[in-house]
Parts: sequence; C-alpha cells; structure tokens
Amino acid sequence: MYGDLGNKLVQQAKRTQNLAHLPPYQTELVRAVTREVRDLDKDVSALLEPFQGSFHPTDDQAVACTLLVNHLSMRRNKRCLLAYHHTRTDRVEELVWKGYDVVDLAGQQVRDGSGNTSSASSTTNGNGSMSNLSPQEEDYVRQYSDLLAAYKGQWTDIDLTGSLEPPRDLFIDVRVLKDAGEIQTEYGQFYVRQGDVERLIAQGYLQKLS
Amino acid sequence: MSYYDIDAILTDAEKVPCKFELDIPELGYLDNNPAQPLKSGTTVGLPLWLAELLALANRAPSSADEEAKSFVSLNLPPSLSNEVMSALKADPRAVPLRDQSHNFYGLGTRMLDLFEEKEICAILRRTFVTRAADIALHAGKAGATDDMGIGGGEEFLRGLEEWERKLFKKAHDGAKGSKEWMEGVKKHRR
Amino acid sequence: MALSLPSGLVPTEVAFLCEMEMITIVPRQRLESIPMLSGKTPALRPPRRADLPLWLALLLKKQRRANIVPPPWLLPASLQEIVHLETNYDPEAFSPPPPPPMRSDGRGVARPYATTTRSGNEDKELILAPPFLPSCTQDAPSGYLPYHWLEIAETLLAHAADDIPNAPEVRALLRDLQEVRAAKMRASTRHLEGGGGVLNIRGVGAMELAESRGFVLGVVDGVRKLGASAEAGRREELERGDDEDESDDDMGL
Amino acid sequence: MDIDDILREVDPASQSIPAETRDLQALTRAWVSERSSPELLQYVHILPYPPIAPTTPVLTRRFPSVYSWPADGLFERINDRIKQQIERVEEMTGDMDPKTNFALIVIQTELERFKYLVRSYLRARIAKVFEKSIAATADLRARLSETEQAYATRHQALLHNHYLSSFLSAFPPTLQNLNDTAGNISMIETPDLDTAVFIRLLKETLVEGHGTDMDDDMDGKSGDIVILRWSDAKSLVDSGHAEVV
Repeated sequence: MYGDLGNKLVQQAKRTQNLAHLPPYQTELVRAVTREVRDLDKDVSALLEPFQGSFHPTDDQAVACTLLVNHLSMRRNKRCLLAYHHTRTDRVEELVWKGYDVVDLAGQQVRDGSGNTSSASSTTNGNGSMSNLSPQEEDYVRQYSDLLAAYKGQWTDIDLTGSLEPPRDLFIDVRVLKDAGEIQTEYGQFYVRQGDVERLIAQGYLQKLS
Repeated sequence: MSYYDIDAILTDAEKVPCKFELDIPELGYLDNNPAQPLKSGTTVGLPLWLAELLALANRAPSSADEEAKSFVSLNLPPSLSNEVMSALKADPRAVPLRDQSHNFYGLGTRMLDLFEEKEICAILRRTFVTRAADIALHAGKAGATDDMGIGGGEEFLRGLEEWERKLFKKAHDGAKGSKEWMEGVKKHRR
Repeated sequence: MALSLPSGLVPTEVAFLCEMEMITIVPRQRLESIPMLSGKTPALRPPRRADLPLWLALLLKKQRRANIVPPPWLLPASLQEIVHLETNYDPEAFSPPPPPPMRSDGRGVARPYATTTRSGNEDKELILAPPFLPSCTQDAPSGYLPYHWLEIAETLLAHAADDIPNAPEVRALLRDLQEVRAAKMRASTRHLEGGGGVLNIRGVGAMELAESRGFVLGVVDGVRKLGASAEAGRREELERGDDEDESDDDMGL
Repeated sequence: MDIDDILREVDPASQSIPAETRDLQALTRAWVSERSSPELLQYVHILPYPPIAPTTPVLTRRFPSVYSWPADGLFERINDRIKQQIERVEEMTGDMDPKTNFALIVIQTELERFKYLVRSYLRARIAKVFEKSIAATADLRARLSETEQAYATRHQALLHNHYLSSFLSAFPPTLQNLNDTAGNISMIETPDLDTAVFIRLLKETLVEGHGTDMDDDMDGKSGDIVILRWSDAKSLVDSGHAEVV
C-alpha cells in the first residue's frame, strides 16, 4: 500500500535515534518513496484529465475520494522523507558541534560490533570510499560547519563548542614523585591546572592528591 | 503534535477499522484487491493518517435533501476494545500494553479526539498513572544499580509501550545522574 | 542539535549552582582582595570570619588556607530536630524551608533580600532566591533545610569533614532525611492523577527536584494529554453554562 | 577592618550588592530559566542598572535602553569583562610570586565558571532555535539576538536546500514548501506551551492553574515550589513574581 515504504524510512529514523553512530543513508528507499510521490501525482493528473479542468467533487464522489487518498498519500510520504532527513541532520549537527568535520564523518564506518556492517547499502562517494553519508549530507556538513564557525566567531572568549559539563577541579593538588625537568621537587607539593599535568600524572611523574 | 516527531509519525501509521460508505472503482488495492472496485460497506483497516481525514472530509451531498456524509465511518481499534478495557480496569499492571500497540497511549489520545468515550478516557488515565508508579520503582532501581538487565528489568521494559519507555528513561536517568554525582563527591573524602 | 541535555537542570548542574551559595570561613592566612568577575573578594585577615561562595571556600580549604564554619542547620541537634519534624509532623509535606532572610533598610523597616533594577523609567525589584540568599552562612537559622541542603551537606562532608562537629552522626542523620523525604517525593506522584491545575511541593530540595523532574513532569504531561478531550469537553460545558447565565440575565432585564 | 568593609556592612539598602554580583545573579537566573522552560524566552528580564558604587570597576558600562535580548547589555557587559579578565590573567601569568599565583588560580577558576554559564545559556537557546523552526514566525524571531536571527535564517535555508537536493525537488511544485499548514498538522513547529514546569514563588501571589478535571487557584507564599503548566506560569515569571527552577 502507499505509504508503506515511507513507514520503513521512519522506522529507520527511530532506530537512528537509539544508535550511537549514524547508520548508512537509505539511498534506495529514499528514491523509491520519492518515485511513489511522482507516480501518485501522475495518477492525479490522469484522474483529472477527462474532466478538462472542470471537475466537480459533487458529481463524482468516487473520483473525489480517490483524489483525496492520493493527495494524503503524497503528503504522508513527504512527512516521512522529511522526518527521516531531519533526524539525520540533527545527528550530523550534533557531531559537528562535537568537533567532527566532513572528513571524519564521510570516512566514518559502522564501527561498533553490534551494528550490522551493512556496507551493501552504504553509498559510494566521489572518492570511491564508502560513507554512511549521502553526497548531499556531506555538502550539508561542510555548509553547517561554516555556519557554526561563523557563529562561534561571535563569542571567541566563551568557546561555544566547549564542554557542557560544569567545570570542576580546574586545579588539583599533586605530589611530585620524580623530577620531571621543568617541575622542580623543591616543595614536594603543588597546586596546578589539571589539564596541564594530565600527561605527567599518566607517566608517573606526579601523583594526584584527593 | 509535532510534524517531525518520529513517534507521532509512527502513531499515525497505526491502523483503525474503516467502513467505506460508497463504491470506489480505483481503491480496490486498499482491500488487497486492485482489480476490483472497493464496494460500499467494506471494512478495511487503514492507517490513521488516511483514516482520520477520510472520515472528517465531508463529501458533498449529491442532492439537496441528502445530508453531507463522510467517505468512511471509523471504528475503535482492537487495542481499545471492550475486552482490553475490562482487563485494564481489573488490573492495569497485568496487561502487556506493548502487545496491544507500540503506541498505545498515542493512539488512544488520537481516538479520544474523534470519539467521545468518557469511560475509555478515565480507564487510560488511571492505567497510565498506576503503571507510572511501577515504572518509577523499576527505573529507580535500574538507575541506582546501573543495570537494566537484572531483576527482570528487561522483561519489564518489554511490556512497556512508547510513552512508558520514555518515562522509564527519564526516571532512570534522574536516579542515575543523582547517584553518579553523589559518588563523585564521596570519592573526594579523605 | 546543539544541546543534548534534557529540559531542566541535571544533578551536575544543580551542584554547580549550589557552589554559588555563600558560606562562612575562618581564614588561616592573610589574603588580599582578589578582583573577580562577580566583584572583589573581601580581604582575609585571620581570625576574622568572612563569607565567600562555596567554590572559593572549598579552594581555600583544599589549600589549608581556611577552615569552614558549617551552617547551623547542619549541626547534629538541628538535623535531629528536622528528622523529627519530617517523620512526626506531616506525613506528606516536606519540612518548611527557612524563612526569607530579612535585613534592615536603615530606616527601621525590615526588607527581603533584593536587588533594585531599572527598566525604562521605573525601578524594579529583583527578589533574590537560592543560591543568592545567605542560607548557608553562620547566620543562617538552624532547624530548616535550605534549597541546596543535600549538595551543601555532601560537599562539606567530603571536603571539610574535620570542620564539622560529629561528622559521623551528621552523615547518619542525612541518610535518614534522604530516606523519609524520598518517600514523600514518591507519594506526591499520587496527587498527579487528580488532574488539578496547581501542585505545591514547598520545601523540596534542588537535588531531589533534579532527580525526579523528568519523571514527575512526564506523568503530569501524560495525564494532561490523555485527558485533553475530557478537559475540552469540560471547558465547552463551562462556556455554555456561562452563556446560559448571561441569557438568564438578559431575560431578567 | 577596612573602611570599605564597614561601609558595606552598614550600608542599609540592597544597593550594597555590587553591580558585578548582580550581573552574575541575573545571568544565573537567565541560565536556569532557559534550561528549564519549554519555549525560548524573550529576554533576560532582570535588568541590572548599576548605580555608581565604590566597587565600580574601570569598565565602560553600557546602559540599557531597550528591554530585550541582547539590547539590555547584560551579555555585552559580561562578555567585555570576560575579555578583560582574560587579559588580566595573561598579565599575571608572568609573575611567579606565590601570592599572585593563588589569586590567579581563583581568577581562572571563576573565569571558567562564567564561560561555562554563558556557553550553556547560549547553547540552550540555539538548541531551541533548531528544534522549532523559529525563523518561520515573526513573534519568535523577535526574541532572538541579531546574531541568533542571522543564524536561524541561514540554518533554515541550509536545511531546506538540503531537503530539495536530496528529494524534495523531484516533488510536484506545490509540495516543495516547508510551511504547509493544511490538513490536521502544521509543518511549522511550535513548542507545547502547556508543558508542565516547576516554579518558585518570589512574592506572595495568587497562582491559578488549568487542570484536566478542574482549574485550581492557590494563595501562594514566597518560597513555594509549584508544578503547573507553563502557559499558566509564564505571566508570573514575566512579572517577577516567580522564577523557573
């Protein structure tokens, strides 16, 4: 029935909402639903043709009902297609906010083991590499990244794409375990910026005190 | 209702029984019979997105003394049948709502918009609130232990329809967030 | 999507907010005034006490530059009183929040804490609320839990337990409070079915709110949506009733 | 005791709260409200109007003229101060005196807190702009800052073009728009204003709320925390009788 394929797309979108990654773009399904809309539109024209522009719903209620069904089916398909694309752009935007660019995203494979690595339905982009994004989505990533960069530029001191976790423990107490060159062991204990010494802690030069 | 809302769109795909009020040559396919016209009086299960507007659209009266009628007349879907309502009245917790419909309450509110069914409305509300208390209990436990699978958690989730799953997630995330914060602070204790 | 957080503050955000509460410290070292974005800090001169935002007090405490004076409500006797209140007074309501702090306007009138602001030509008063009320300083009243009680208590126990008299007992009393109040929070959902328009949960704490917010509001919104047709019907009847009243009046004339 | 301290302690009126502190209070309330309301809020409605206080910093203070975002100047003011504070940090960094060093730690920690508040506030707004195609209605557009408006318009165009190039251009022309309101569902998204919220009353006031079975009213006391519909809460919040929590 009309609308069934559109429904599949929306189920894909529902699935996408619950996944950590962005699954492959459903090129074939999108094409098929779009085709259905065009077919429905042709049907409408064909149904109206005999009336030569003077169709009166009152005179032919069966045709009026068929036209309504066709019209609603087209609108339904439009909604399914838009919602599917909207869900994906939403996710794409989220990734751009997190700092991914088009190269990261276009090169992204279905990485987690649980997801089926359905490379068959992946699209092939211009470079011949497999991408979960459609070529249009790749364009979108580029344009959106530009837009975000422009907006961010208005707030240079804030770092708009920075963490949304409230800041805590900006500075930490550390104990010096071995001489790390620039950090001298004279005092034995320091209060330093956590971000600056994370590597030294990992390498065992410093010990974090609670 | 939101145009891009995935759950709203899926709810719109839920089927309701529709009886056609006139013969329509082109629509046989709706009854899986494209070669034949769809006969007046035939009942077909149609998705809400189609059923609702077919029922609401007034077809023009064919003569002056005829009243305006719809193309189809709607009926309540099986998930809102008397049997289901009686079962919910007896014990809201005993019915796996998801088996009735993934979008049980979503479909319910749409039908209540179209039918004046005060009793169904009251039963749905009581069912929702009663089951919500259960959901809070399970989700709180799952959030505090950070484990969905233990203690029949997964089994419990399986019986929840979409509104309830969202509610579960909210309750779970709240309990989890507060527990994680608490543990984070305590780690600093000397 | 630029924000993947739910509507309403989550527990970590509530904790951040609570760190703006003012708390009393006893400095152990001199410290000159620091020009912060939110104003200058007071110059610290041991042993003169000073009020500072919690985050700064904690920074000083961690560096052993100051001790923290626990708010009076966090002392064992006060907590015992509140536990008693929570368990014996009203099985449904939370114990009352502290009374609004007042201060003299220098002309004999006690006024609530507020900031005067100006919009257009008129002065407008901005009434302050937590975390900007002095509800955790040494002057705060005992026997009342302030809005950020749980976060303040846990944070102080974690970072300044040695400044809190009888910390183990305080911990135990806090557990009791958490339990009895959690039961009250759960019970409040029972009122949500009623379908009334206003529900007062005076005395609830910020962290308790953050934990239950999504669920509670989800239930309220669900009940509203399921009852939307009934509500619309009720309003129509009300309007019709009003119309009839009017027509009665008309006839009376 | 410094004379400043004595003055501050005896200064009777609320004006003793320094202008900078009041800006933090306003920013914080704006942040909590924006994070907790179902719709994009119109303005930072708390408008600190700083009298000349002894604590007045060496800043050019822009006085607000219009009562809407961002013309009230709060964000510009805070942004300016953040800039200056960053410069101060850079100056102080060269100085290795341990005393200065601690002040630097304090200043940097507070700076991060401010940056976080502004960031989270702006992101909460942008998220609402994106969720609801706000560019579409004039009423909602008016709540945005100029930058946000430009952003919303461009974003809407990017999205529409993306849909067109992906599938929409193959549709019959009448179906290619994104502002269709025919049938039983409008394409233009609006927030559900009846969504429930928590508010705290700041003054004694009558609280009226629409309910399913009945409409309630209540004589609210300062400090009450109330659950009600946003559509019922909004006027109390706008008039300063309540704040969203």
